[in-house]
Amino acid sequence: MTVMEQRGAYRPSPPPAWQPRMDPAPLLPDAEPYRVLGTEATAKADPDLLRRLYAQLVRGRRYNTQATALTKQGRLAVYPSSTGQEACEVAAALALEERDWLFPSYRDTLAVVARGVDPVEALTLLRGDWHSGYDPHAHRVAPLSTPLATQLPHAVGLAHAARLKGDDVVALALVGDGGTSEGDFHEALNFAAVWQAPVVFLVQNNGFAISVPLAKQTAAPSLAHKAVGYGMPGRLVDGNDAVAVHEVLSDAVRHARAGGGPTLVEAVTYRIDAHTNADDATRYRGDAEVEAWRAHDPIQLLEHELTERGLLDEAGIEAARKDAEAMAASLRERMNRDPELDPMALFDHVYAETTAQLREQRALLQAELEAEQERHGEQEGGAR
Amino acid sequence: MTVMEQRGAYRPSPPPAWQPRMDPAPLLPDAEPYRVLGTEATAKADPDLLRRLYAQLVRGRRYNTQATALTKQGRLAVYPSSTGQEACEVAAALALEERDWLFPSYRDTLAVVARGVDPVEALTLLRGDWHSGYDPHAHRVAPLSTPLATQLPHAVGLAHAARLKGDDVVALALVGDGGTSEGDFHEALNFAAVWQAPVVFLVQNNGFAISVPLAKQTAAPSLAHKAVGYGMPGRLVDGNDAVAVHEVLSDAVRHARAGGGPTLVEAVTYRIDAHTNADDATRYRGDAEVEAWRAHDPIQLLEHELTERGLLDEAGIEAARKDAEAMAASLRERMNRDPELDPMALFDHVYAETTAQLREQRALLQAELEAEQERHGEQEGGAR
Amino acid sequence: MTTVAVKPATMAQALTRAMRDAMAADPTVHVMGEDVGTLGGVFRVTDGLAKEFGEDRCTDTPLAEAGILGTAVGMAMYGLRPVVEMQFDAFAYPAFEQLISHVSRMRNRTRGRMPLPITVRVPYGGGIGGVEHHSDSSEAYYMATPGLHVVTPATVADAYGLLRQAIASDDPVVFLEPKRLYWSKDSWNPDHPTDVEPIGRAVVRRPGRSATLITYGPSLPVCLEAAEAAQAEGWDLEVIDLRSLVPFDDETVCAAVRRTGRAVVVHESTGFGGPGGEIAARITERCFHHLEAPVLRVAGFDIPYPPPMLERHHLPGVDRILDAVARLQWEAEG
Amino acid sequence: MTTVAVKPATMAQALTRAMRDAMAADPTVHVMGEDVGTLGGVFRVTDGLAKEFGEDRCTDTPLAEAGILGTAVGMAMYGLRPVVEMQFDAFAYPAFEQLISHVSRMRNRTRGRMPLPITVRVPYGGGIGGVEHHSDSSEAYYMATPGLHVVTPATVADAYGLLRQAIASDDPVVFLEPKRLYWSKDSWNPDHPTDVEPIGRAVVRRPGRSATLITYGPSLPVCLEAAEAAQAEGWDLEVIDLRSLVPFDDETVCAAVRRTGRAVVVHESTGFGGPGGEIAARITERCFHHLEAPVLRVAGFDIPYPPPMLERHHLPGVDRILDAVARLQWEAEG
Ligand SMILES: Cc1ncc(C[n+]2csc(CCOP(=O)(O)OP(=O)(O)O)c2C)c(N)n1
Ligand SMILES: Cc1ncc(C[n+]2csc(CCOP(=O)(O)OP(=O)(O)O)c2C)c(N)n1
Ligand SMILES: [Mg+2]
Ligand SMILES: [Mg+2]
Repeated sequence: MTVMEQRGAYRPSPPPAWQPRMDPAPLLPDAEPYRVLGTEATAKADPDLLRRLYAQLVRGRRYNTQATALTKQGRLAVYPSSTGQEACEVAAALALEERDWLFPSYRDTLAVVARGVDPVEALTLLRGDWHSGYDPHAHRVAPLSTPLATQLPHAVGLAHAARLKGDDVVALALVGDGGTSEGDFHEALNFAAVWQAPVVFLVQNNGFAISVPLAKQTAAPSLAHKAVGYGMPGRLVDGNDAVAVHEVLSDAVRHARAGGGPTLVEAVTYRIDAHTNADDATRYRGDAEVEAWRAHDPIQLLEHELTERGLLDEAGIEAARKDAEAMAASLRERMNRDPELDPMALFDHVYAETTAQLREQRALLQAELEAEQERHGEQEGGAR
Repeated sequence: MTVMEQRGAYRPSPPPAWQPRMDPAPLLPDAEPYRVLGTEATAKADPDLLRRLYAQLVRGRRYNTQATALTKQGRLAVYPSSTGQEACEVAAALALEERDWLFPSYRDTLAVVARGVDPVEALTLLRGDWHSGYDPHAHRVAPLSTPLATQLPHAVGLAHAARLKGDDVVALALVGDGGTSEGDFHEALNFAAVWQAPVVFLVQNNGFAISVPLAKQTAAPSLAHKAVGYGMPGRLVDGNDAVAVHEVLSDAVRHARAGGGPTLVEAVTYRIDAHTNADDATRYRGDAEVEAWRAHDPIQLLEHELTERGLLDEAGIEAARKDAEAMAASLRERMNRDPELDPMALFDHVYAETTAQLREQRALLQAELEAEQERHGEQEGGAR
Repeated sequence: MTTVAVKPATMAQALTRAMRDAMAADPTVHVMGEDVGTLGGVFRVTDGLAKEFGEDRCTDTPLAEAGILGTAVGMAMYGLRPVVEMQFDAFAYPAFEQLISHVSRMRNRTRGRMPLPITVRVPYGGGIGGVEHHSDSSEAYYMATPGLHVVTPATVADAYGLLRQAIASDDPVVFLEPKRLYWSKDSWNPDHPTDVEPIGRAVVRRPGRSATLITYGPSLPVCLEAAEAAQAEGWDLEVIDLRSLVPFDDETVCAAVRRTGRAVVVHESTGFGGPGGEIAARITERCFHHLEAPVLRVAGFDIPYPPPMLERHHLPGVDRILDAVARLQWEAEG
Repeated sequence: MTTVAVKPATMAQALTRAMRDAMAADPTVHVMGEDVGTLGGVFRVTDGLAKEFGEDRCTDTPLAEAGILGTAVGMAMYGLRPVVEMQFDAFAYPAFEQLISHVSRMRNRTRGRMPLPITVRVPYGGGIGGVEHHSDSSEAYYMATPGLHVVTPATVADAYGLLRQAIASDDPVVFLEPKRLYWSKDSWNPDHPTDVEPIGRAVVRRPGRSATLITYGPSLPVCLEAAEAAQAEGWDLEVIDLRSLVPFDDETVCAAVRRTGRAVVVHESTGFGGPGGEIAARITERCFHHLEAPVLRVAGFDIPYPPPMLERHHLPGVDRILDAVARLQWEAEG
């Protein structure tokens, strides 16, 4: 049948499938990052929460400096510091209930620790004795994800599965500004919105992906503006304002738990340190920028607020500091012990049940190690 | 240095990096798809263009029915019809200048043909005698892309390269509603916006990705709303209104050529036929929906307009029909000839210079074919 | 394992039934992919599952393979057993990073604490007249990725049995379904449907004394046909169906080769860097002094998969296999 | 080819110089990737290029590997010669679909009309104490993909010469850079910097009569060390540097193996499904009657790449190579 034979009704109206769809306005972020500290909203904040956040921020900063120090002592292979981003890291951990799940990216050991994972176990990957050090199920924290943005679909799948099972569990997934450029970011957010999965995405926009500044990463008005393209709300928050981040994340978590679906949160913050200890940030950014951000330090912002409101005095500051020092001392001490290494473990977890091939290879390595030991023994014996 | 030692200035202002950025409002699409036919805007349309579009639509529909018929005759391995989407296909081709490039997806042979490629060459992939039948450089049409959305970064790269070379060339890339879910869609649009590449993305939202309806593909207010997340304008258009699609694409092409960067256009249309001849659409959609869309047929919409305005009479309709029939007859006739097949060509274009390995394998096949021919000869000889 | 042949079915039907039975037996089994729900898959292999178990158990996903596999990882983390369908071989490539960097490594990464019991079903191979990107044999990529099981049935009974085993496995399994055998019919016993050898065991499909053909999936019927034809030439060919490329059954394969002293590996995948290299090398390492001739390979050419009108020249056929058998240095015997 | 050694440089420096010289000689050469511009790459291999040639010629891209390779395809379509850097081996996986479905096939797809002269630089392999995902040996994936050249230098002179050749090639080249040799120093002649064998030729790095070690990239220095150590055991080992896995130099390899009658293939990549299988299989096919022993393989274990503190157990070292040499059935000789 050709067209000509199909004449008849003709409808110069909007295309039939077109129904006015969701109003995009509520999905768009505010023009400015949401802040609490230094604004009127601060009065409403729960003093207990503020103090908890403060203590955690101080601990968090100390954790960052201690871990960085451990790289210099050769105790960590590498450390991507979250100095300057402690408000995001801590708020992410504190916004979750115990039954919820956290999906960290490689920079987020602090969030992992703040969630309750033993710092030594959180640092296993970066020390290099194994890939992931903690039991993900113990604290409901996924392994640190090195391939950027790949953890986001995991968070969506887990949240979706929990919902299918009838559990009111929320997943919070962390990603960097650079990670938003990956295809996996897009696919994860799309699946989340289509499935209305109870998941919250927190982008820590710290200005850089290694050396690449945000302007080379995206031309969007903000990263939070990506949300509308998936049909979920986008929220923009001052990432150095721990109270604001905590509030925005808690709202998003509550919303997700109540069946309202996913939210994309962009926290505007700054990576004060170099990308990792191995990086030289002076190659791609100036001191002035760093200094400007130092003056917007998340700990000082909160400390100022607490002191102003009479919720914190010198004794309180000192107590927080002492607590942080104790944590650092314990971490230092434990990290200075050599980890126990078992080369045979290389074969133990590749499959649920090992294969004939791996058994052969295991035996080969075993024999090599025995020969090595024998040689050592002989040498030592000879030396005596 | 611990936090405590860093006290000093403190700035409870917006985060330092935060400057008010691009206003998102101009990037957002209209609430309803843009239309020309049946509205006042129609008066401004160029009669010549309308007639050209009409003739091409009629040809396009005939091309679709002819190609579908060829599958039944075993002359095409498969045909993904664009019946119902001719307005998009034709407008895409006509919105481009000769020096511009078209990046079609697997469904877009009609756009390829409308751009000037020989229909037989455009159908090579679907006939199965080779992968891509035409010389991409001859008409500046990239090969049909089967892996969905993968052609989008190609379009961005080509447009970017042209701009770097100082050529005012624009690339127009086609993708389906389903294809927007792929990571490559995201990455391509992001690169395009960051590079301000002269590229236009046309999403033909035809309601389905094989059997999956749009509602399972995205929760966004519209696909055009994705644009703001990349920092480019998103435009929504009635994809069955050839004049509207042509106008929106032409504007976007002009904008890109003038250095204004990329645009995302969503054309709301409908796949009237099944996914391909091999698909059974009754498994996943009802007749009523299809009928509603038939009443919004792109050809009839335009034909009605032209007749109303006295730009088309029965003779004109007949002329268009005859032209289309002639094209179909020639296509049929040429497709009914067996293509020339050269098995040895399998080895000729894998590398610029063949390898020793491929030479060996070529010789093996050559010997096999000779043996085959000998056997045939013997059998025929024996039969005589 | 003896199977009483009672009921003919196609391989596609056996696969459907395997998923159906797995879903009925275990509420944590979820099927997901493009068009697997309402449509029942482009090959109809998931036909009826959405109807019987609901769309939450058999889900049409958005069109994004990395997203499909990536969300399946998350679902598996929460205790589900996702069965993921990749629509065609070449459309599994976008999911490569998820497969290599996560699916294959999560158990090892977490010292066994976070296994990922995911089955990734991939219709693979050519011979169906498919246009570009619809006929790839991608098994070499999967074989080279430690942490994955790579399984491929060649018979209707194995289609059922191996898929049930794959879904039940606590390890991720790449389950390669030979497209051109989807419609192959065979008798099998639906009352003892899992009565097949376990994943990891190869099976002698045809005993023989002259030489051993080692193959899997789509090439098994071709090898059996070649073995029949070889009788006319005086060769009694043994045919081994590997069934599982990982783990690899060295024992069965080497026992056979030691018996016959000659072997040809046959597969559709390109030869260079393909599975045959590994197989030939390991046989040679293990059976060198039993070999009367080098282990030869009959494989697809080292070219991108051809357009449908030329694919027959690429695919290993009976003649090419017999030519290889003829090159097994028989004169050396005499 | 004789190279007058005059100026010591690291492999990283030679690679930088190769790109610099290629960019100076040909305005269509563009370098792109993550952090390649201002930073000069995380390994500093692109150091100075953005400064000398501007950011349009050496471009910091957004963080998306499929996007990087996909836009490079488009740039190549328009006549440019993109040199793409993947930051680490495992971070090339997101670009797999673009590589397999387009980069490797575009020439063939278009009957030669649309070649894609793209060089994909991939720092690969372990031994640098890298954490997970930073030490993969992914060459098996690339080898199994027809349409790609797969090249890997092991010496400073080759780093320069092969990269110049790769960039000049009209075919796509996956250029694998052994990370742990980046800082290896060697003397080379900057006045005849391209004075190396062409892509596709293997080179005998050490002649020997007892057995042939066949290797490439990161394992070459280990093999040379093993050959030195073997002298004490009375073995005079030959060492072949393949340089190019695709195309493969059967001629040089087989000539060597025919001479020595014994061979061991050595690489870091996992053994199963790794390059060694292909290499051993093709040697055996071609040199069966010259072999005194099966071609053996020394490779990484069939496990995900280990954490840094355990990687030394995984990497083929001198002892493991010598153990393999010892298993080459020397007794058979006597
Ligand atoms: C898929 C992938 N590509 C590249 C890398 C290498 N890489 C590690 S961190 C990094 C930058 C990440 O930037 P961003 O997402 O902003 O996170 P941040 O480092 O700022 O926390 C890159 C490119 C990687 N880990 N994964
Ligand atoms: C990467 C990839 N995944 C899956 C497919 C299989 N496939 C072919 S067409 C199609 C649906 C495409 O839908 P859409 O993008 O809306 O385009 P349309 O068919 O409607 O033109 C699918 C899933 C493919 N070609 N490529
Ligand atoms: Mg960042
Ligand atoms: Mg569609």
